[in-house]
Amino acid sequence: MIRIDAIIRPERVNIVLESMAKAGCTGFTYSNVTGRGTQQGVEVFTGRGSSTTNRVSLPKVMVTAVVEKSNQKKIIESIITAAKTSSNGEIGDGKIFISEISDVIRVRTGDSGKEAL
Amino acid sequence: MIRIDAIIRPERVNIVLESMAKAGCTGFTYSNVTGRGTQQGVEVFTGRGSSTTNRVSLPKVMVTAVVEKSNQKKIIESIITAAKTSSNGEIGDGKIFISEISDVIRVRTGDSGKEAL
Amino acid sequence: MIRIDAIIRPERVNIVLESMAKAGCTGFTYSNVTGRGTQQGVEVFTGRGSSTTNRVSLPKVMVTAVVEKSNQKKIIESIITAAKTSSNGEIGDGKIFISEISDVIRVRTGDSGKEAL
Amino acid sequence: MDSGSIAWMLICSALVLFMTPGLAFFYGGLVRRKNVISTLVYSFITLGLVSVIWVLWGYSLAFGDGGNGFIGSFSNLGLSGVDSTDDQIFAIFQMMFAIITPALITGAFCERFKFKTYMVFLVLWVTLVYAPIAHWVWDSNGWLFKMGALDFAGGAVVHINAGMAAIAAAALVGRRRNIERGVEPHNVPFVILGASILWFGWFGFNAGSGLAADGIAVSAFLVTNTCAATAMMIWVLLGMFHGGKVSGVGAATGAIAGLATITPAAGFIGVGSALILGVATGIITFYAVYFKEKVNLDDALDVFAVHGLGGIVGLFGTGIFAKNGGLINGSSELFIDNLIMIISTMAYSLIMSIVILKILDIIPGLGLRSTESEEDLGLDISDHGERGYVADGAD
Amino acid sequence: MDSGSIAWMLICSALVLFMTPGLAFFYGGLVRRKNVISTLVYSFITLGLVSVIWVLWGYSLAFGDGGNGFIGSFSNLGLSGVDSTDDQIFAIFQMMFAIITPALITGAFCERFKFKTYMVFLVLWVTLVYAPIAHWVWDSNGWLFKMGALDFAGGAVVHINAGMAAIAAAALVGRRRNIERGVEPHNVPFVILGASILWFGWFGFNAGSGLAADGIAVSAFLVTNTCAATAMMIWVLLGMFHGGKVSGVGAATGAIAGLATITPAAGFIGVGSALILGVATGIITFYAVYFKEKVNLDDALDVFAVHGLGGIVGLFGTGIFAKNGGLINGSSELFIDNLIMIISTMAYSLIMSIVILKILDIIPGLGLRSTESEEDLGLDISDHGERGYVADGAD
Amino acid sequence: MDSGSIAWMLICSALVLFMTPGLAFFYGGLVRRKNVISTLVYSFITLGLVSVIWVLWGYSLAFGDGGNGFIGSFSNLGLSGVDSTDDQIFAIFQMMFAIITPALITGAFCERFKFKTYMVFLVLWVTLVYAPIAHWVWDSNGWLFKMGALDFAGGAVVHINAGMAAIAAAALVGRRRNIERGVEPHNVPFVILGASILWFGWFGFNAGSGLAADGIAVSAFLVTNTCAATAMMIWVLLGMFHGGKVSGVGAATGAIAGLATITPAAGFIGVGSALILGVATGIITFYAVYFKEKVNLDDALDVFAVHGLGGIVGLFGTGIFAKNGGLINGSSELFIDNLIMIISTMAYSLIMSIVILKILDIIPGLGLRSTESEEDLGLDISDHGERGYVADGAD
Ligand SMILES: Nc1ncnc2c1ncn2[C@@H]1O[C@H](COP(=O)(O)OP(=O)(O)O)[C@@H](O)[C@H]1O
Ligand SMILES: Nc1ncnc2c1ncn2[C@@H]1O[C@H](COP(=O)(O)OP(=O)(O)O)[C@@H](O)[C@H]1O
Ligand SMILES: Nc1ncnc2c1ncn2[C@@H]1O[C@H](COP(=O)(O)OP(=O)(O)O)[C@@H](O)[C@H]1O
Repeated sequence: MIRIDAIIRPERVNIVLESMAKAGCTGFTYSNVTGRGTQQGVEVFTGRGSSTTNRVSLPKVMVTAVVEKSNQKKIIESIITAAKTSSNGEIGDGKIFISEISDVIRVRTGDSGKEAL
Repeated sequence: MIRIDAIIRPERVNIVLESMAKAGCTGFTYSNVTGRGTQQGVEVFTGRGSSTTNRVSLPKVMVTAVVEKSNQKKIIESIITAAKTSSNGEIGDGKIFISEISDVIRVRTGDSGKEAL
Repeated sequence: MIRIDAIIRPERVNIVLESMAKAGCTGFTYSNVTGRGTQQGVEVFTGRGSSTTNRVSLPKVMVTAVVEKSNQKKIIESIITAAKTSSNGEIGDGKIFISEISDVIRVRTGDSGKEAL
Repeated sequence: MDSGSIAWMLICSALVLFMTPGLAFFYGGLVRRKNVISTLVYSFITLGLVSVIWVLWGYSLAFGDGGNGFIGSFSNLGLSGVDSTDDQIFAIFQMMFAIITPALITGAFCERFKFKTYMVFLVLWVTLVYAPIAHWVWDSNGWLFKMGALDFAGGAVVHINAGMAAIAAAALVGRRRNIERGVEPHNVPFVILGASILWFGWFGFNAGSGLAADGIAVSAFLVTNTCAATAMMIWVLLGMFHGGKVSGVGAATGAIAGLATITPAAGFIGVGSALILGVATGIITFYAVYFKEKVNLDDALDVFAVHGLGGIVGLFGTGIFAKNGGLINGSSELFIDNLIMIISTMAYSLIMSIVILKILDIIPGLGLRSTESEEDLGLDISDHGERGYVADGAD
Repeated sequence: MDSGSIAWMLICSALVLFMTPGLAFFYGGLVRRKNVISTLVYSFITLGLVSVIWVLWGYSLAFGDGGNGFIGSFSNLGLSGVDSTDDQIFAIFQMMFAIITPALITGAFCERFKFKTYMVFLVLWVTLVYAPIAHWVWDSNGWLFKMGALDFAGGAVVHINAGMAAIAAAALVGRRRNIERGVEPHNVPFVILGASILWFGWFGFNAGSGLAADGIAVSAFLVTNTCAATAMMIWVLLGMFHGGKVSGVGAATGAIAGLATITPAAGFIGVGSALILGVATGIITFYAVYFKEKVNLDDALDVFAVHGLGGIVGLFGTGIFAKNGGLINGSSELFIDNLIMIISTMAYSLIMSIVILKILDIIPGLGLRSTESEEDLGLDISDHGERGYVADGAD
Repeated sequence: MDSGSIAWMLICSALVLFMTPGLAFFYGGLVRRKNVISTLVYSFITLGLVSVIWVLWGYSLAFGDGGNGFIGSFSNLGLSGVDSTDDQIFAIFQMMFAIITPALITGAFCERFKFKTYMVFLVLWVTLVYAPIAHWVWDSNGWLFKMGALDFAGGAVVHINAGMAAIAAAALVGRRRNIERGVEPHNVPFVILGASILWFGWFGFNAGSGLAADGIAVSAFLVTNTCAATAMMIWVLLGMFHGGKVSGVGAATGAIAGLATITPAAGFIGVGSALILGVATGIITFYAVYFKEKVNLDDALDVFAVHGLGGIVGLFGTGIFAKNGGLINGSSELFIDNLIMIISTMAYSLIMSIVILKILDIIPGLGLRSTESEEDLGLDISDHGERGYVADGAD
């Protein structure tokens, strides 16, 4: 089984999740993260007048889904399509990490492997 | 070494952590996540009167523990027992992902491998 | 490619991130987590007068970076140096988990592998 | 004015001033996390900007000596000549109304309206829309005042006025992006905090509008509370009927609707009439919000449905239930006068707001709408360079 | 009433109204995140529901013309006949007390009490418990009033009353699930905000209870602040003694205990006595909370320990320290009268609250306790369909 | 005092009390999340501790009968002899000023000052610094009072005093660790909430300082609002000029600077002068904060730049613009008197604060500064054993 960790823009989460579900992803988990990549953050005020601090990181959302290998390609594509801000993509649109998972267990039933997805 | 990621109900966290500690887990890390699986979320009001929005995801907690392979089974069982809401389990009780870890390092000492757990 | 998950003290985040960037890390993602290791948490009041509850876990930050294998050592060292509170290290300074990643994809361009880092 | 009334009018003025931050939190809690500062500051900045405008020329335009039926004068620019204690109290108390009215509008266009343009809008709108309408209704030379129309504490001047400008702004700035799935309020405690401060301050708003600590103030206080409470319970019951649950946001919204409604009537009607008005406005505003999705207008926080309709119901209510001159007294004059007031203020506010916004939209460097990426990123970062809450590790 | 007193009583009424949202935040911050809306709305909804009840029949039952020693009358239903300014002020000011008293109870059963049942409970409790006790103590026909018992601003009517109902409710609804490790307050700033609003509003509560802007109001104001401050510092010092640290929640709680304690005494005692009362109640309430785990009663936010005991200490304090008629004056009559007031209101409130709750528990479709899964999920989602804070990405 | 003025002075006292929690939130929002409780409780605890000190001996030292030019007396310890309504009102109103002044200082040393030492500091500072200065300026025997210096509501007593103590404390406690990248306010809504409560309460602070509900109160109210609004807009405009954005925190800070500035002048100047003062102080305080990094002093929340400078500008403004006796009247006496007041209070406050802090620093078991690990962990856990917000799963 494959674990997909996609780091995307917060404002695209709903769209990405819908797109993944359509592509056959039966479950996913996401959370707020902060990140830096090519996109180098924005300036923020420290609050008083105009003394600014350079925040090099930005709020992102990480979506994690464990999927069957056979589904992997379709689901990754569904993420890419939905996460892109414009047809050419913009800096900050995100990154996807793919790794192997040895097993999945469903707490409720104790099922493991594919059955548990 | 093995990495266990268990996604459980927020209200079971304390119980699960105690159960894991008893089963010999020496450390763990957890955080708030939001997720969807078979359990398809609940309806929430958008706030005004009764116009509702279907929130398909729910708050969950992800507990991550890196453990020795020899301990794996015992600890997973301790999670399953503690995370189940009823003896038959309920939809939404959670899911456990298991993967391989190449190495662990303790920052304080620089120890790596089993010693660092 | 290698995935590094470093769990560190919240107050060291800025220092660690700078140190990693200097060591050649081109991107990273971090988030708030709560954890327990050798450090066994602190006592907190339950709020009224002095009835206390033993919170065994503490706020930590998890920094995740996916790096090329060739960079791995340098970056891990940069984390260790920056995360240590004192030259001998203190309990609670953190832990680093290392695992293998099969692939990385950049959403914007669709690049994968090293190119995408 | 005796010391008791001075004490009362000053504390009422302070209470009305405090309503604007209350509104900031009411609105701020309802939006998404990434726009919380923006929404708060839309309201908060009116404390500064409108106070200055009011002192410099707003008061004079609205209530300056020697005005005609439509506008005040330039006689009291910089509050010159406003020296007697009574005049100063009136100028202060009225200032607080001029502050909160444009703040109300921001609920319609929040999460996407450019902040800089908003500041220019504030200047123009207070000058060209608020001051004239306040003059019509509350200045002794105002044509509606002379005609006999009655608006005790601002059903037309404040609520209808803000509600119509809200429609104009929501229409011209357009719908927010990506809100098909609905927008969940990001901080319900703030919504309740804001509504509570508003309720608290509204006693100053309504019970102060008689400009004395007397029996009218007491009666206005009582009916204000009664109508707010009744409308709140209607919202709760209808919400339970439709959704099976008790929405905290719904309860808060219902209360505000009740408060807006009683505003024009507070000095004129009895407690029984307040109960009736509360029921009526509860039903009307609830269903206006309930069915709002049918209309393709993204009045984000329902300014028209709550304040605009509230003001209308309240002014009709005044025409019907006023102890002197209401329909229940067998006289229809007041009812008709108030109908004229409703229509004229609706029309004027809507048209002038559209004109102002249209002009701002085409002025280079201004424009109404944030860019798509600013809106996506959130206006807090885009327009204010700040984040509402810093919770990530690297604080 | 002269204009100064009208101004004073109206602002005091507004202040007491504002205390209920203050309480909402004090309580709301103390519970777990998943129950924040539920806890806020328990209090917030009393603004609506009790206001309506009070206008319709509550005032009449408590203070209606022609009542006997135990209850008012039906003469003033819908506030009919309450037309004079003085009567209206009294009805308004008393309304605010009827609003906050049941809100106080909710601290005992929060995080598990069904919201719908709570709304029915509110109607019954205000009608059958609050109105009679208010009548006994504050109506000129009330038997405790006639006897000579003195409760300046509600030690018995408000605090003991709420404290005993809290015991009844905590016992009948049962302990919360999974709280063995203690419950950490989820938002300490809200606790401090709430306590601050309560303190601010309490000046209206106590200094308004003489119904005039006079020397008694001033003195009541001074002793109120003194007792609150003293009790707060006792809590802080005892907390440091036992825990080595300065709990913000403890400081806030101590202040509230001091405020509850001074309530019945505020109009009758001097500043020296207020210091003594502050020390006494600080120690008593602190240790009551400190040892509460010994009792198998989950009065979640210590309503009895803080308000019930506070009221009792304050009423004894009145009997001892009242400038006219206190034990220090060599007269024991007031002391005994107040003892009778304490016992009778404790008994009545406890018994009636149990009866009401027992009945609600067996009515089909109602019942006191949320299901286990509702409680685990949190009442915000279960009963209100809302989440307090939306912070996850997909906002 | 007539009932109108009693009503006014009591509500003003309540408003000033409410400012301290307002300050708590203003400051609390500006710090990092891990120090929110600590920062809130620095202010909150002054409500308790200073109230008690004031009643026991503070009032007597400041305003006790039979004092000399420099200090009051021991005649009114425990407020004995303070029995008339007028005296009690004065004692109450002045108490609220004694509460907020030391709370202001905490903005300088927050995020690193030991809480226990702070409590001892409070006792000493109110006794040895605040009470004497209040005596000099406001007691009829005080040497500055007698000389003719005018400080209407506390430019010297409150703002300069707090500002100088802030410098002393910031210098002696040293810079915070790891703040090279700047500190981002962790909760901007709290900053705006706090500023709003401060603004609201400041009407009591300034318009109450004439001790009557009269024309001076009205005029003080008007100029207070005008100066606050003007300074706020100057901050907003300068912020836009330098940063291109509208900082919500900047707007709030500007308003507070304007309020501090108008404080000493509020009873003496007209609305035109208030506009000028608002512009002047807006520019001065903005650039003081803007360039503060040039100074190696970690006055964390800019207490000196905002309050100290605000007070100084305001006192000069009084000397210039006072309707009676200001430079604009051709008389320089007041200007010189106020200059003497500025210098003497600056010197006394700075020196005495340094002495007190130095002593506390060397007393075993006390000391000013938290340990490095306490500071890193955050003072909420270290000093209070509490976490501001509990948001992790295991609630
Ligand atoms: N090497 C990496 N390791 C961990 N996270 C990364 C890495 N590179 C990027 N990220 C995450 O992905 C997010 C998006 O990166 P971005 O700058 O948009 O990438 P790009 O411009 O290359 O598409 C970053 O904010 C960060 O959270
Ligand atoms: N394939 C998956 N990938 C990632 N997370 C998942 C996946 N399936 C489930 N989860 C997580 O586990 C949580 C529990 O899932 P749940 O619906 O209770 O599973 P089940 O009913 O199969 O036991 C979900 O809310 C989600 O966070
Ligand atoms: N086995 C583990 N699995 C997951 N997380 C761990 C593990 N051990 C430690 N951690 C995380 O690392 C953090 C630091 O651990 P700490 O007690 O400082 O370790 P040590 O004292 O061994 O260096 C913990 O708070 C926890 O979040």
